[in-house]
Amino acid sequence: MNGVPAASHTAETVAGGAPVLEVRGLSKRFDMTQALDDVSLTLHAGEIHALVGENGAGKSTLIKILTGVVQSDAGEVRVEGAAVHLANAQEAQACGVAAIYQEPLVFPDLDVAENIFITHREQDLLVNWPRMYAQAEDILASLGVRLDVRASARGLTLAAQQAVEIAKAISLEVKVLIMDEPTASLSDHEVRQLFRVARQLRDRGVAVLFITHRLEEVFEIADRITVLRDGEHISTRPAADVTRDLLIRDMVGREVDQFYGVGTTRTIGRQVCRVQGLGREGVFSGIDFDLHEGEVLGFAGLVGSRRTDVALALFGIQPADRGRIEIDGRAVRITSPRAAQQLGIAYMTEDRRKLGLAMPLSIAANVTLPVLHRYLTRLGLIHRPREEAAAEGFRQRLDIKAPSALHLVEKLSGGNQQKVMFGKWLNTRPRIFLLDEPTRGIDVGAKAEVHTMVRELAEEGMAILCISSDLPEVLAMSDRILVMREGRQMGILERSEASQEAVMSLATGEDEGGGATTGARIAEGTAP
Amino acid sequence: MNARMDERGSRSPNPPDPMESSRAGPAPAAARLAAALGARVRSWEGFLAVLLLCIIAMNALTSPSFLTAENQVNLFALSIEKVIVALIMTFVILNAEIDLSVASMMGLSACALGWLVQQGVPMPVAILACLFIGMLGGAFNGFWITVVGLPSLVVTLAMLIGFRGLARVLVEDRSIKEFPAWFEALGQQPLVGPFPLSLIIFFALLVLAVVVLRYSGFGRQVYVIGINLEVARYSGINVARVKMLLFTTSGFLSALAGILFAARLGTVRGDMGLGFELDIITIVLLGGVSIFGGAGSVYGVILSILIVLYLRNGMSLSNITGHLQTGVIGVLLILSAMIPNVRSFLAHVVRPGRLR
Amino acid sequence: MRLRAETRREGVLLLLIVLVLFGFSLVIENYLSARLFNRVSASVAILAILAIGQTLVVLTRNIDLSVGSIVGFTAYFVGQQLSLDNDIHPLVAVLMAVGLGAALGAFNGVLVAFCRVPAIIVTLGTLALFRTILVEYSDAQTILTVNLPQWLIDLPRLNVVSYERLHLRVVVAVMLGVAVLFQLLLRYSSFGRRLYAIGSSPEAARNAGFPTRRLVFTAFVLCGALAGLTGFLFLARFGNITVIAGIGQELKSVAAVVVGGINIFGGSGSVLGAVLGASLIDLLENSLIRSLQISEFLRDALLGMLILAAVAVDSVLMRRRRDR
Amino acid sequence: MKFNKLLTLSAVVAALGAGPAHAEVMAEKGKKANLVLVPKFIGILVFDQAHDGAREAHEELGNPGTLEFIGPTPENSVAGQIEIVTTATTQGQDGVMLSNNSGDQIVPAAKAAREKGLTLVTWDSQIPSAEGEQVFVAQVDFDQTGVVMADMALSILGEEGGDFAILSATPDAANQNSWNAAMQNALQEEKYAGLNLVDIVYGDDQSEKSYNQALALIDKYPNMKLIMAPTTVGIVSASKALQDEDLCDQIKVSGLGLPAEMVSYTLNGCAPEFALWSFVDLGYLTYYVTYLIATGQIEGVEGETFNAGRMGTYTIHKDPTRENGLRVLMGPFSVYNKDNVEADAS
Repeated sequence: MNGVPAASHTAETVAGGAPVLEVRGLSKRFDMTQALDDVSLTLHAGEIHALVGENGAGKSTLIKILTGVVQSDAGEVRVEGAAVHLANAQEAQACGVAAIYQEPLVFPDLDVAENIFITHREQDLLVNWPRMYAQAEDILASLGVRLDVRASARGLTLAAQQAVEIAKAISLEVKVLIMDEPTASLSDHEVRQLFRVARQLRDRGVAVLFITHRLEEVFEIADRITVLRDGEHISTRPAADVTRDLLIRDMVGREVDQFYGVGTTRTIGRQVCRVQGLGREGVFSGIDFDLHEGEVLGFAGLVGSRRTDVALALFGIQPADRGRIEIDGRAVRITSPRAAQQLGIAYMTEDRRKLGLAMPLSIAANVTLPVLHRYLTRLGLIHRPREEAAAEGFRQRLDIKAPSALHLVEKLSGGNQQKVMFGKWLNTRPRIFLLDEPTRGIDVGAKAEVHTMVRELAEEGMAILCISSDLPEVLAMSDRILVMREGRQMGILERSEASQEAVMSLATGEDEGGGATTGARIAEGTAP
Repeated sequence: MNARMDERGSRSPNPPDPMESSRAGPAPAAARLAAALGARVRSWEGFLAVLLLCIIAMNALTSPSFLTAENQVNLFALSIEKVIVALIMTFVILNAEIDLSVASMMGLSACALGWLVQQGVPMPVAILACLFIGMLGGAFNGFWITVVGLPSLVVTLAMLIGFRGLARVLVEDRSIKEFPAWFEALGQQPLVGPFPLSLIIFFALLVLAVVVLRYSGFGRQVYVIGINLEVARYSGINVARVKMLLFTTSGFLSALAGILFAARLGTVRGDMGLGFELDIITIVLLGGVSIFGGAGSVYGVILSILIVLYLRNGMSLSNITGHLQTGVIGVLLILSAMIPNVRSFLAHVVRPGRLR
Repeated sequence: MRLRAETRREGVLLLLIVLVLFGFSLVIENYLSARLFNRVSASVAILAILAIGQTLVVLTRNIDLSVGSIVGFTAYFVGQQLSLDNDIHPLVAVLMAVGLGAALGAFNGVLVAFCRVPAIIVTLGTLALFRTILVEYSDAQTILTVNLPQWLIDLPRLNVVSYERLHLRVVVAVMLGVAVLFQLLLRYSSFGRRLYAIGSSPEAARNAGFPTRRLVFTAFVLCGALAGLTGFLFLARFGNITVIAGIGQELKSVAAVVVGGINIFGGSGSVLGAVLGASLIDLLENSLIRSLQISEFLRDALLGMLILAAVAVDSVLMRRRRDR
Repeated sequence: MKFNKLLTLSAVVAALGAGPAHAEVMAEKGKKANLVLVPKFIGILVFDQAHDGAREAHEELGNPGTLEFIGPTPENSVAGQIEIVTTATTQGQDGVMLSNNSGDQIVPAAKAAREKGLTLVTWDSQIPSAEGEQVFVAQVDFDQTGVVMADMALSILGEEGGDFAILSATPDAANQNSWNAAMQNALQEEKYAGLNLVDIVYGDDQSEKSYNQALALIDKYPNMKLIMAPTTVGIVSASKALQDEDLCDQIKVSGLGLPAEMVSYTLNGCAPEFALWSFVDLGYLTYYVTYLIATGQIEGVEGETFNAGRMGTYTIHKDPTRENGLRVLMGPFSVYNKDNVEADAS
């Protein structure tokens, strides 16, 4: 991280062996957008090549072309020196190119072993189940992953699903493995394991193309680093030649000196919420905390620590079956989202697409959705002008980049969709705002905006509970941090005593915070 | 912050982000205008409207009696029960559910009416009782779907058999026609101008359906649930209540249609409305309502109702009946669902070359 | 011992069938007799084959509502050919039925898989279309048993194995053969496993580069072929085929599949489940019409409730097990 | 026909028809009337036979108008018939010949047609209340059908009688329901005391359903000796079921059937005796009646006598089986057994 600024922009010949994959002059246009503009890239056998860039830089398009999902307008792809035409996913696979994603696409009804082997084209006509199970066990064991190969993939954690996908790639004997933000949802321990696997693959001679937003990871794992910006190739350098500042400058095209807001001066007000012994059979138990006006309470923990489940209990989606919730000193039972809303509680989900927004509807329709009754006339009809005015207000206040409040949400970028979600819940005028991964999947610039917004809301006196897997983010934003492990509350750290090490030691249950040094990421499994 | 495509979202097969196009510079104004106009004409409703005009023109040319007021009223009256139920079916399918039991409920309500009248129950009481039976039956469906969590296809398939069975239990092999004269007159005589009561009820319900679906909060909730049930749930919408209300209303309107059917025919039998459910669903799907919920409009369904009725009427007037009619409607259903796909397929083939 | 979800579900169905058998044996005299087995098993066989075909399609997150019309069409067409020429070889007749069914299934398959029209729309359309073609083609003539070759007339009475008065009819043997074949196909062939995969996650299937369209198309062709085979057995069993033969079979086959625990949204279920589902439904129906206490008119009302109850019991039991 | 055991009912009819005497009307040929022949539904052989008869009369009478044969689909029979009658009214057809499958549900449409001046004649199956219908061309006397069915049962089962069941069409079929009722009436008589009707079940005129119902009857009533099926679909299905089960020795089938469809079962003893009338003749006679009324040659009132070509002279009488109806009674009933079935099968 403290390497010297690199001079070379074209370090093509440094790492690894022979070039496995060469991309030359690749261009792709979607309607009016030049998604890729004359991009070239070379991957060598046995290297880990990081691909970085902000959202919209063209990383996704490049991956899609390499995996045969879309076809380029111009340029060529060569695998082991031979030009190939990747017309579909199957051909890409045949060429030895495979990809794993942040949210792996597994077949939930099939078991683990089948998920590993089902894509094999050259699979025998008949399935030899015992042999398949044995092989699956072998591969997973070689990855150091313990999974029941006979269990159905439904309900596997994201990390486990990724392990399945990696095992699939290994079983296919890929030459090029693309990892698209694989760490975004993983706990630190799992990230470590993933890195170990990635290096293992590299040592076997696989070229790994590693995409991530986490710069710390780039420096830890990558042999070479390529930066894309606005669909153009900016630089490719050996990792040793790159500094953090240089990388950021390449990515954003400007100097960015800080990500997180510094300590604030807001005052903590009276207590609005108090939770005692909260629990849900078989999910979590013994949660105790209080929450004050103007306070940000961070929720930290590893995969399976059940933080989201606590939020869902407070929001009435999966009501708690034991313990006590007091709002303004009054004991309440929260059995539905509607009841939660009436108590002034809002919950912003981590999964915009599946749980958060009605994508084919307008910004206005989404913003008014939870409190539609406020926009109805006496006859139960929607008062359009009032609805639009409200949405327009949020559009301006939150700086949502859309021509109007009637713009469809599905046509917005991720960061703007995130803002629409903010608007949707702010519109309920919550006093207690539960945020679940408010910055997941949005780029650096949007992140900073979200942080500012959270700070401002707290300053206005809102009580905020923020679940985040971005440890520096939690540390920077929170007044106190509640750490969970396996459905139990491990402790609450005051701002003064909170550090990455302290949080990690609680979250992992170890005395010393294992790998908490380089911006450990800790994450939540999906809600069951 | 710059408005850029979310990398996560972009993995879905959605069309490229238009926000990116604004980044890439404004499109020529003329091109945009043309695109907007094209979208209007090429929309589902536009397509159906053109189709409808063709059918009307053809009917008018081939059959002199087609345009008579009498025929126009008749062609509605002959299928009025189906189109009334098609209105509520639109809501149900928009909500990503289905109700296969509607026709059996029509039969049950009509038979219950006959049975009650035969037992000496006064007509108004009998009518109210039948409407209540409809709500009860709908709520029964709703219970299994919302509380027990069974798929609506399964529940209403079972009740398609069950309600029909109950109707049979009530009338067995008899046919009951002891209705008061005013009731039959209501079903058979014009009430206002040339329009019988059933048509007036249909128009009223039509207006109500348009208003509710397009302009009311409830309609918004129906759409949102159809688009994404989880989003609706996480937004605090009482999904179970909306679904319950829809199925109850579906039962209620089916019962109403059954009563109107009884009034129109003056006689009830156990087989009333047998097989109507498929006709009703065909109308709704032809209207462009997505079988997966969340997309479609009442306007499309209105056009589709007109298309089906006019097509059937035109063919009847040309002495083409029976299976050929059903077959033509079937082909139309498939073709209409295919055309948008063929178009996008062609666009897909043509576009890269044109835009390069 | 840990059982697969499918196995557990099949166990539940078997239990329900035993319960039904027990219940009716209390009500109906001579219920658990060889005679009844012979009759009901032959009736179940026909529905079961249709349900197996439906299963293939439902597994891929599709549905085929046109099977009733395919059954009628093939029964009529093959019946007509056999009436015209009694010397057609039995094997040719069967192949004719299967081939015609497959062709009609292919029509559905092309529209669903390659033209991307939702299956429910396509098959709702072809349900009407195939029937229309049949009526136009048949000119309202009826196929008569008397004109059929003798081997076909004897076929329903032919036994493969007999134990005292317990007979295993050819129809039942054919059904069992088809069931075993497709159970193996679905369990052990990569084609079968990919049908599950497509239904389980179409997005993942696309991503994995499966020839999704071809697989869905094949599922429809096989479903049509099995409906064609059903049509042939229909012809053999009922002999007199009018143009309305097979009406209503589509809903019965869907009911059998649903009761058999095949997820209507694809991805899970088994052939054995479909066979058990068909058995349960047909057994209920056959038992109800044999019960002296239950009037002719009460039967359907009860059947509807019993189907609902079967699905509900299954769903509740399965949920409880999953929670554990 | 000459081989048939004829049950000519003219004596009965003559006794009933006590109206004022009219001179016999001879049909004047070549008058124009557009007529529509409506079967219960498409796809049943007997209706096509009726169509053949109507066509024969159409050509014979030299009607320059049209004869359309339009039927609904079986699954949509009621609504379809109503639609066809309504459309015929709109089209301004001159007459409709209806084999009514809609019971009294057709009445509003039929009345509307009559108001517009259409001639409405029913055949094969009547409008029960007779409202909207001018004349019903009855194939046979419906009360007599019950007696014929009872007689056949008696002749098959013998003096000692036994249990039997009826396998009918749909529970809504008006003519089958009339016949079943008539048969139950006839059974009151002393000579049928041995016959014991145990059940009425419905096969919905579907082969598969009728077949299963027949099998169920066998299991349900171990002492049953006979299945009486007053429907052409039901009778062949029941016969096939019994034959498949090798039970033809113990249980017999009878009812109404087509000789062509029944010949093998009659010869092998499964269905020793059954009855039917000629649907070709029925179509022919119906056409004559409708043509005469539609062209104003007769009015369609009680007591009118007319000549119906090759079939001879008929008179319009009050229908004794209904309160308000008029009918033309065709007859005769043909009862088939192994002696005469082959001759009519071809």
